[in-house]
Amino acid sequence: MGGRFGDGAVIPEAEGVLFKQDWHRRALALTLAGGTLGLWNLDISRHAREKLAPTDYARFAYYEKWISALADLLVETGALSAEELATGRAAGPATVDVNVLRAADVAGVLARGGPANRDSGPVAKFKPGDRVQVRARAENVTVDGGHTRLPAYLAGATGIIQRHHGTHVLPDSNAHRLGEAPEPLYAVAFAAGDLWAHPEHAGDQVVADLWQSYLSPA
Amino acid sequence: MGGRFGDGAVIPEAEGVLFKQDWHRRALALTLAGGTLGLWNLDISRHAREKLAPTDYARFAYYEKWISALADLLVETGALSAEELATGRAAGPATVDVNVLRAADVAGVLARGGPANRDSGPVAKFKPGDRVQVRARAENVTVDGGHTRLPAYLAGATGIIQRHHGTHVLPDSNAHRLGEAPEPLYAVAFAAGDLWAHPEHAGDQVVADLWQSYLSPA
Amino acid sequence: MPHDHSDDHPHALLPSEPALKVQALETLLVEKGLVDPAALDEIIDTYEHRIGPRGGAAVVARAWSDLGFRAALLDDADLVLAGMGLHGRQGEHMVVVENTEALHNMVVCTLCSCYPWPLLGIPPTWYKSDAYRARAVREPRKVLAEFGVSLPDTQAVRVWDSTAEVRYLVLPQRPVGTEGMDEAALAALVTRDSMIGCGLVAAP
Amino acid sequence: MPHDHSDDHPHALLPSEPALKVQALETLLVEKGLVDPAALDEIIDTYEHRIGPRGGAAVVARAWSDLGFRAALLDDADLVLAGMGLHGRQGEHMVVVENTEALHNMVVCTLCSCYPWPLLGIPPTWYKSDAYRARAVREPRKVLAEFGVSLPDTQAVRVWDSTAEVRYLVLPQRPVGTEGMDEAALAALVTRDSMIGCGLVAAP
Repeated sequence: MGGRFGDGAVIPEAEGVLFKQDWHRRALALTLAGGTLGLWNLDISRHAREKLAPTDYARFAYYEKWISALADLLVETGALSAEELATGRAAGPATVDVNVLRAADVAGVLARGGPANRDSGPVAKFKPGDRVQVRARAENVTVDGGHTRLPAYLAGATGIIQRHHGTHVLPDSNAHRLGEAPEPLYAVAFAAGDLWAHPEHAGDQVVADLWQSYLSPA
Repeated sequence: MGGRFGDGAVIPEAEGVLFKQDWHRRALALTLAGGTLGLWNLDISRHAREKLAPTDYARFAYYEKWISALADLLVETGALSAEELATGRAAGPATVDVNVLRAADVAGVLARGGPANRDSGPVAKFKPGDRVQVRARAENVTVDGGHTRLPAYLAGATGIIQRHHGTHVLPDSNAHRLGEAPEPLYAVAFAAGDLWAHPEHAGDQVVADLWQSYLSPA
Repeated sequence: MPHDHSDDHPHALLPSEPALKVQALETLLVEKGLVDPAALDEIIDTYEHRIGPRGGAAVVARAWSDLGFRAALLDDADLVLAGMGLHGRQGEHMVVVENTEALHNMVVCTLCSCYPWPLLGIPPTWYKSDAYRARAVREPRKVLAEFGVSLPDTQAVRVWDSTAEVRYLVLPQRPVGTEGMDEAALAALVTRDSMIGCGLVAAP
Repeated sequence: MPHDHSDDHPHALLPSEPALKVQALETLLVEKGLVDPAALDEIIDTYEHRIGPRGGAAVVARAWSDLGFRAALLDDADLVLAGMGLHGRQGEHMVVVENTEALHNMVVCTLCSCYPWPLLGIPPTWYKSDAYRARAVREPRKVLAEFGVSLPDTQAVRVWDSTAEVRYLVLPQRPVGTEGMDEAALAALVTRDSMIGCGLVAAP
């Protein structure tokens, strides 16, 4: 969606506004609690939102995407059956092996988070200052139609390595349960004039975090 | 939208099905009649549909896009006022200078159509068999966010000139009332393997009609 | 809802129900004298009863029957079709592409819904659908399978994306077992989908 | 409607009204023993009352007040923030980027809505909107204008698109006229938007 035309104004919002509707609270909490069951990882859950039909992705409210993707994942992993979703009645206790988040553990789980860096992986091929070219198509090269974190607006662009973040889990693999496949991750800087036909300002830049396999020397 | 993932199956339809709802008929006829008023050209009307908000473009039915874009164009050109749209009542006869299509002229107008070829324009730089590279971004290079007929999935790709169609009006200019700016138009063939990470078949191709200014020698 | 930009457009002033939207606009345009209701009826009648895929089918049947016609059609379709009265709006620049044992042609418009109206009439719902527009260029064989068409590996698929004002008609392969048939009988075999490249013409 | 693919997804079995959808799912998950309602309340309470932009503001105020802290923060934010208890979910890998006279930083996530939760809480509606996601990378200055921010031509804009698990916090420029203020007073000046790069910190 980065770079898309036709969207309207950005509407600022006061700092105290957190949830506009009560169901937003529940959707957030349910999604976070669902994420701790141990049935999927963060990349799988992002992909589940992206896999919503394009028309649903466009028309659903933010937390509606979350809750819909959550329902899809619960059925996909066998935690719920389609019948249970359709009837709204549990056919019995869950039969999948899960960790159920308890109130007393919430603070610890949130504080721990889920670091994505790993100790080992391929050797870094690039260093800050190197010129790199991004893969020509923003597609998952392993799984047809699969998850990728390469934004379409950067496909084929040339940039400069700005920072080496260390070695991070590759979402293109992890979202499909194909292993973490950690790789060097870099912040790559692109000149606005190399990305857009009508850049606002010659000196402006976009920086994105890109995995080593998305890049080749330029 | 070409190449997008996540859309469902294509549902075949019997040959006799023309209009699924009565308002589809009226929307088609109104749009065609509106197009003969002389207030806009075909490229302007295509751009009006594309300029619908992305969420509207995604959720509107096909003829709903047509009718909404028609309403926008009528107000934009002064044929109708916003007040008239809002109230549904004409404030008086139209004050713009138009050609009103009469029933007796329909057959002739449809048979004549609106050819897009022109006698003169820049010299053709390419001939069948030449390798060309498509512009890196599917953006209008003259008007920020303007109309273009370069599909995003072909941006940056390399193909082979298949056929020279002659000299055709350039939509990127004509859609913005900047003149017809006719240019050589070519059918350009791309190997499926150069467009997609997971092509179905090595020998398959996509051919698109692209204007000379979209292309550079490769 | 994500922030919705539609409020900035005049069309948002119309009723939101599409049927009412059309009706409101038609009423206004007729009142303003910008549209003649009889012309609307005439347009509808034209595409409901006079212009449709039987026009294209007659062209295909003649191309199968007459080698000279076929050669002329493939060489300069505009000239040939104008002579048959099968030219006009959304078919001003026609190219006919021929299916062979080695090559299957298929037509799409990924940017909107461009289609050869004088030969095939108004496009079917699926041709205008997001699914067809998105998938025909990337996975034509999967799309063809949804039409019940399976092509051998030895036959390449060439998908024509109608990005300009050129319109494409597919000349399907003539089925075996039709040697003795006349043009009218052959035309009856030719389906609309086969002229878009989403079907094959079956033997009778 | 264009053909709608949503029927293929299990979520289409839930009520279509979002509030009912959430309620149905919560009821089911609790009945199945997969979710503890008290844990849901605890999560909500955490983000409504304990984790929010005042965390980030305290960090900014200290960085303005203490040059050693500032240097350490810019060098290794994870180490510094973990020491302050401002680390965790959606902030496991933090990078702090500093605004200067020559450079203004701004943060977006074009792919979803990645945001430094331990420092800023849950993202505002606009940060998650299509409009911000689409436009921040292409026309950041027009977006800034909608926040009332206008930057000189001599100041470049660098937009950080949060495409991986690294989260960015903007260290805004300290306003003039705040020399005598202590950390608590400074923190009160720091707005959430300024730490996303969509606002400037105004002098008191």
